[in-house]
Amino acid sequence: MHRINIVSESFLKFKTSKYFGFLVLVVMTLFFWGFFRLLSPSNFGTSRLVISYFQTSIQYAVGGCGLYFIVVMGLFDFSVGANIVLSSLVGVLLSRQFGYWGLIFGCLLCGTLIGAFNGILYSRLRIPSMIVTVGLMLILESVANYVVTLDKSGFPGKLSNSNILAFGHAPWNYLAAGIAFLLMVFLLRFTKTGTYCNAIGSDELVAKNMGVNVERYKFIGFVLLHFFVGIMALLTVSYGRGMLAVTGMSSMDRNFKPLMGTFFGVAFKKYGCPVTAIVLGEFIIIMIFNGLVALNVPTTINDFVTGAVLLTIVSLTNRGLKGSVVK
Amino acid sequence: MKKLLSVILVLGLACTVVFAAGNKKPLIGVSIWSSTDTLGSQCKRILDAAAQALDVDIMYVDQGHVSEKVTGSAETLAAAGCDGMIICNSASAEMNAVINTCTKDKMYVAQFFRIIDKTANPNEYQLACQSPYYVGAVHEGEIDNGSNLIKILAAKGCRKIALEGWNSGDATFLLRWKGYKQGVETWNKAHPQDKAVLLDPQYGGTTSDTGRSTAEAIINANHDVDALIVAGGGGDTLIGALAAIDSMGLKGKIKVVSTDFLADLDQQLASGGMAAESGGHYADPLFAFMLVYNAIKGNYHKPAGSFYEVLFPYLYVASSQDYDAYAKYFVTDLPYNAKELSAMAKLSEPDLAKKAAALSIQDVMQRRK
Amino acid sequence: MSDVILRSENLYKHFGITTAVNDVSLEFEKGEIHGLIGENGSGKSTFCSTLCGIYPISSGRFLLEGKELRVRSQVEANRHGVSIIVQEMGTLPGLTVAENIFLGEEDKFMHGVVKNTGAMNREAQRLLESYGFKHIIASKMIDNYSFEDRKLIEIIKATYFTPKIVVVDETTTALSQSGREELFTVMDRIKNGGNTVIFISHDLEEVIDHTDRISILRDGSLVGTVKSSETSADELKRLMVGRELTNRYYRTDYGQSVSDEIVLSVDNVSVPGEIQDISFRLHKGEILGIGGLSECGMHETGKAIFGASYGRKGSVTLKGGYEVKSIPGAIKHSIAYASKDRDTESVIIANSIRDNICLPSLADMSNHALLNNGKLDSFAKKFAELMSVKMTGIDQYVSALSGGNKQKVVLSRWLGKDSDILVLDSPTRGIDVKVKADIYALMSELKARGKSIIMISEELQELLGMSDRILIMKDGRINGEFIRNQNLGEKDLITKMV
Amino acid sequence: MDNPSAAATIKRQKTHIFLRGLISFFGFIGIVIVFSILTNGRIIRPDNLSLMFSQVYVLLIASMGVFLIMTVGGLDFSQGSILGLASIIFCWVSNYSIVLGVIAAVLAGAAMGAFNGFFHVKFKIASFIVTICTMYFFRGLCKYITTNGPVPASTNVMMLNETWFKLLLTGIMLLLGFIVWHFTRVGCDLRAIGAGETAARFSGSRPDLLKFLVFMVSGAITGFASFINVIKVGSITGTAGSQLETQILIALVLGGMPISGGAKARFPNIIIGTLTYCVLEMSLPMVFPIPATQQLVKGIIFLIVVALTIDHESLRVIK
Repeated sequence: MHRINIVSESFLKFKTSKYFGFLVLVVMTLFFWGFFRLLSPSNFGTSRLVISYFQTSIQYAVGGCGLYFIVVMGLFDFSVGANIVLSSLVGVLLSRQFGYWGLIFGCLLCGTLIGAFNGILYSRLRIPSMIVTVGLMLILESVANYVVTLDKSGFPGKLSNSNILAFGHAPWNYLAAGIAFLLMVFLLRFTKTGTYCNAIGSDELVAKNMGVNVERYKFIGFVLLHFFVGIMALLTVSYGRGMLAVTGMSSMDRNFKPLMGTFFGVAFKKYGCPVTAIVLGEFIIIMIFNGLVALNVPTTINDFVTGAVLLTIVSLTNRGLKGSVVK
Repeated sequence: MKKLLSVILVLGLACTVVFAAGNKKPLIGVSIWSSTDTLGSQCKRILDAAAQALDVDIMYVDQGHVSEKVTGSAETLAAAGCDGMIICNSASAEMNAVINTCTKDKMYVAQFFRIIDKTANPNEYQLACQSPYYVGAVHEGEIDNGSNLIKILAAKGCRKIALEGWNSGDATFLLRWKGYKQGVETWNKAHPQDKAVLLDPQYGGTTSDTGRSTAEAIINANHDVDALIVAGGGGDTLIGALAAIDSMGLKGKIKVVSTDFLADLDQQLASGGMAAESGGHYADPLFAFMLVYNAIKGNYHKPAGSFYEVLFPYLYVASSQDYDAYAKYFVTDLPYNAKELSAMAKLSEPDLAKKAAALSIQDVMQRRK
Repeated sequence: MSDVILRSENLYKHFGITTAVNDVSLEFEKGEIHGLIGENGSGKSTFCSTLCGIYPISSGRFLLEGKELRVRSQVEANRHGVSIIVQEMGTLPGLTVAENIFLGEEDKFMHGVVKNTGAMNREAQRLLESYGFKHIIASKMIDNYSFEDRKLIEIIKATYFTPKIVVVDETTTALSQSGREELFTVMDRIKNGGNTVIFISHDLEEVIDHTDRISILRDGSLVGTVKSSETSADELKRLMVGRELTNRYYRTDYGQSVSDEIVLSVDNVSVPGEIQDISFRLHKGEILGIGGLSECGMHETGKAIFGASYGRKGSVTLKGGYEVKSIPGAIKHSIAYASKDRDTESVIIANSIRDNICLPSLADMSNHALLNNGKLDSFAKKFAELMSVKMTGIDQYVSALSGGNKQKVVLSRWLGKDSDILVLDSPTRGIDVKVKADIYALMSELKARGKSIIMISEELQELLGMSDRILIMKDGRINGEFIRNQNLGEKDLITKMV
Repeated sequence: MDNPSAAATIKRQKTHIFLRGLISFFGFIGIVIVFSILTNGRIIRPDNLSLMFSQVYVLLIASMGVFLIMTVGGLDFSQGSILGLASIIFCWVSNYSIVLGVIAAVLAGAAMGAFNGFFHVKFKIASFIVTICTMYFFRGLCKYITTNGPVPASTNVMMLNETWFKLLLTGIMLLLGFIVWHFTRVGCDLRAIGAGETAARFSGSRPDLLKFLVFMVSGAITGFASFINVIKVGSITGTAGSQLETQILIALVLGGMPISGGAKARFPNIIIGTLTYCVLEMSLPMVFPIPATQQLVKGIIFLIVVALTIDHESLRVIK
């Protein structure tokens, strides 16, 4: 009897430690891996393939990290996709003159500036983030189309020159993503920003009363988000060797892949390992995609499965309390 | 802040007055999936040239091949007072609403890259025949094109062929897919001892990163494929697919064919990234444009109970030399200059069709001599 | 050791017309634990809130070490060395323990933008251990800890920077015995550090045992200050009460019998963590008062009767034999409820008076599910005017109304519904004398019309003045019952409350 | 209190509410005027109105559903996918009977809406998270079904492609919506829940039940809209209805709908909003020949209209 108590005690202790969340994530990853591995052992989940899945997933994970800052505060940003497109194109444009530096700084700087712009507009106009970013999404998308026309290289928006593609493959894409993840961990653990974003998220008014400058940190949140989006743009454009300027809100689709990772992150926040959750979450999603192809299921069903998996995970982890008001 | 925004608005609208200046020129609308992607921008380029040469006003509506937007675009153009429009629809059934709109608003219409399938959509076909405003359709022999590509691949010794499309259920893709299947059948009939297989298609969207991830998934799932068909998607899908193969170090091992020309095709062909390309079809809308233009001018009177059908040839490029020529006359330059364009506008419909059929790299070379 | 550290001079605090703090001049000495007692609404919490900048001062001033102290927020107060441990939750979920402790005070760990989290956690852990809360780990998410542990963490947050003044506001009610001991050791430590604790509690024994001096407030004004060593619980009780009953607006009738027709019977109702095994009967035309300390569970009892509390056990049965299980059911069978938390549970702040009044009665006013808006307007108008709500029109938003008028809106809503059983939780809380009088008059009238009322109140003289019968609750149970009569005094009630 | 300042604030609030009711309407009028000038009065030519309308129908009907959801403070991003899937189901059934088809589509829509509502209410997950998940969920099915080609509707469906018919259906739906909103307790209850869920609960309305129903109903409404969608389109591809949710959001916001829902939700928001949106959609291409420019201007106008019409009082904490 007493022993059992001790056991349950120590289990409880463990259950609340960050290792528990980490364990759950690893188990989930292994589960999906094993699932598809069993169904199609021949062409899924060998070490080589797993690596290639991971390579694909990291770019979305970077975006997911950025979105975490905003989503955790209860805000949202629809202009992420549009910013990816615009920043990439600016990066490509600058890379024509300045090579890698142009590419890198084009993406990161443009991304961050847009973030600042969003933040200012949000706090100045005092419009809910969801609305203001929809408007910005429309604007950024069309601006991207003008940027393309500035590209006179004959390959508008494409990284045709094969010696500027380093970030499209190992090791440089890992390096960039790795830096992003470390930065994320750093921001969350070793700066006020992470703390304050969480505080604002859990109760804006109390946080204000504790002396948190809410407006300021929401702004910072936007800037950080779009800085990470800049990194994601760098990875995406290198990965796809080019970017396509779109119209008609089609950039919206780009919002959601990173967002899935963010959902994971938010879900595992209470275990104190959001970044791991984001990275592994995106990895799981990409793995599902590849698994389906391996099973020769048309990728058209992919969205269906992704949606189902997300919904399950969210409803297992993100539940509200009874009687709590959820909008 | 609000003040500032209002100022922006006023400025924005002020500059519009320039556009808004009233005009009596004929106005032709273009309903296209996207006027900004690789293929779409090429189409826009040649259409703008034609419009300028013929002193016609031209306006674009992007409908992203979303059915309701396609039918909507026709209404938008009609409302804008277009005298005629050319459209690249996504499913044939949409043409029903489109043609009705055009008939009601006396706006001539011609399809490009598309034609209504007589057997699959008999009603739409009938409607098209009856409507005095449906001028005709310009389209490629998608099926032949499909089987041609397979022939090329098979000849290069490919036996396991993967297929990457863009959006599921797209009319053109379905035709090309049919073509590939036919090609494989004919080959297997001819060589029962070494058959070729065509995998089911996966869909890579129209952007290069999705194109790459899908291609990677395909190749990861079937490491023994020796050929990949990127059926289309405007070029970016192909770029992505090539990136995938390149990064997996399979360049040249997996032969890639596609129906979208790339800006850097020469390098790709030289480096073995690409096996062969059919394409150059961006001039297709030009002929649809000509049909409508002449219909508006009253030069063409469409045959009763039927409509004009212009078959547009694919250009095939299998070597970097071919491509250099193509690049010279089709990329840096347009296949028709202003003079030729205005001349073309005066042709009778059959001659126009001939002109279209005759278009090839050599053809342009001769004209440029 | 009798040198004054904090002094309040002629301090006033008004809420609208009500005066919560009335000309209080108090002195707190260095290194003392100063008890502050008084029954609910006597203004002790308000007094401390003005000290900590939660409410602005109406007039008068605080002098901290001779210098005037005027703060606008808790943070500012902390900077001046004044901190408060409040009744309700003051920690933020989603943050680690350490982050919570140092929220807003990270600067001492910042090197430029870099926060030395390791040092912060170590510091927090050191504090936790120095306070003797070894079972709490600084680096963990606060979500993992119980309500009580979070309170302890709050205590650290409020005291680690050795403030000159620490206000402990009814914190003990949230703590178990062991928790209380922890708190008292902390208080003693602060005292021995030459600083001052202001200790607010309802538990008189506790106050006497752990304070040096005790000040008694009544109706916002200071009754007196006594040495803890020289006083007794009974004396304190006497001082707390002993008010001449200003009963001109209460009922004056006594000894008239209530009909013994039972309209509502509550049997063994329990709500986990709130109330245990409550049973009583309500008669036709009876005003049943329920009193006690704020956390004694009386408010939850009201909710439970109305079918609003989650996980309720036991049964609430009406005359007809109907068992109340849900709010709509309760309303349908003509039970009305006015919550203590008026702004979130009674009126819909961001909505029009019209909608607020009509909402419960919509079902009655619609024939074949069709509403007649004209009817709604006239309905709302009629009852709003019956209650003489001060408004520009029924389209006005409730948010623009004063507390009293909000309560009037609530009551006119239930008048319109013509409910037979009214559960009124703190009906006159924060309401000026005039509206109070109206409400009492209304209650008497309703009683006369044979309606039954359950009045849950923290104001003793209100209970004495209005109820036919009074139930006193303590720690979630019924602890005493009194029948209306003249010589029933607040003292009798308080003995059962604390 | 009856001191003058309070009275003044009350006055101000009254006039403010009154103006807010109209400001989005002014916005609409303003946009119409500006663009009739820019297009030399082309957009207000009578023969263009029917064209204009034929783009309104689907958006208008679908917006009604989302209007209800937003009134209780929720959001729905799965609308487009619901439209697509419901359309497919209609196409299938229409080959047997069009009436059955409509019923099937409505039921399917209701089912999908109920699915959203269930997860939102039962598990207390924020509606926008749930609907983003289900957006993928339904869209996936939609694409999967259309893998081998568009799903064609029965050919007699196209016969119904008459302005008067579509106008009639939309009119009926609007009328129904208006009646339900104004002459049943639904409107009152939903506004109350949006304004203050707890208080509404204590006033006898059933937030959880109503929220669930609202999602279901809005699904059903979109299901009905899919009927008109198919009438216009004739066959359904995998992309059918993409971005409808965003169009609805933009339209409603343009119509003055407070995104946090609550008491300030007014039925005309739907009509004004969708009309404004469609006027923009129609007239921008006339004025600007290049799609990119069209969208740029659309974005700017959207932001300005919102900035001018947004109501800060009702949002204490801006999310």
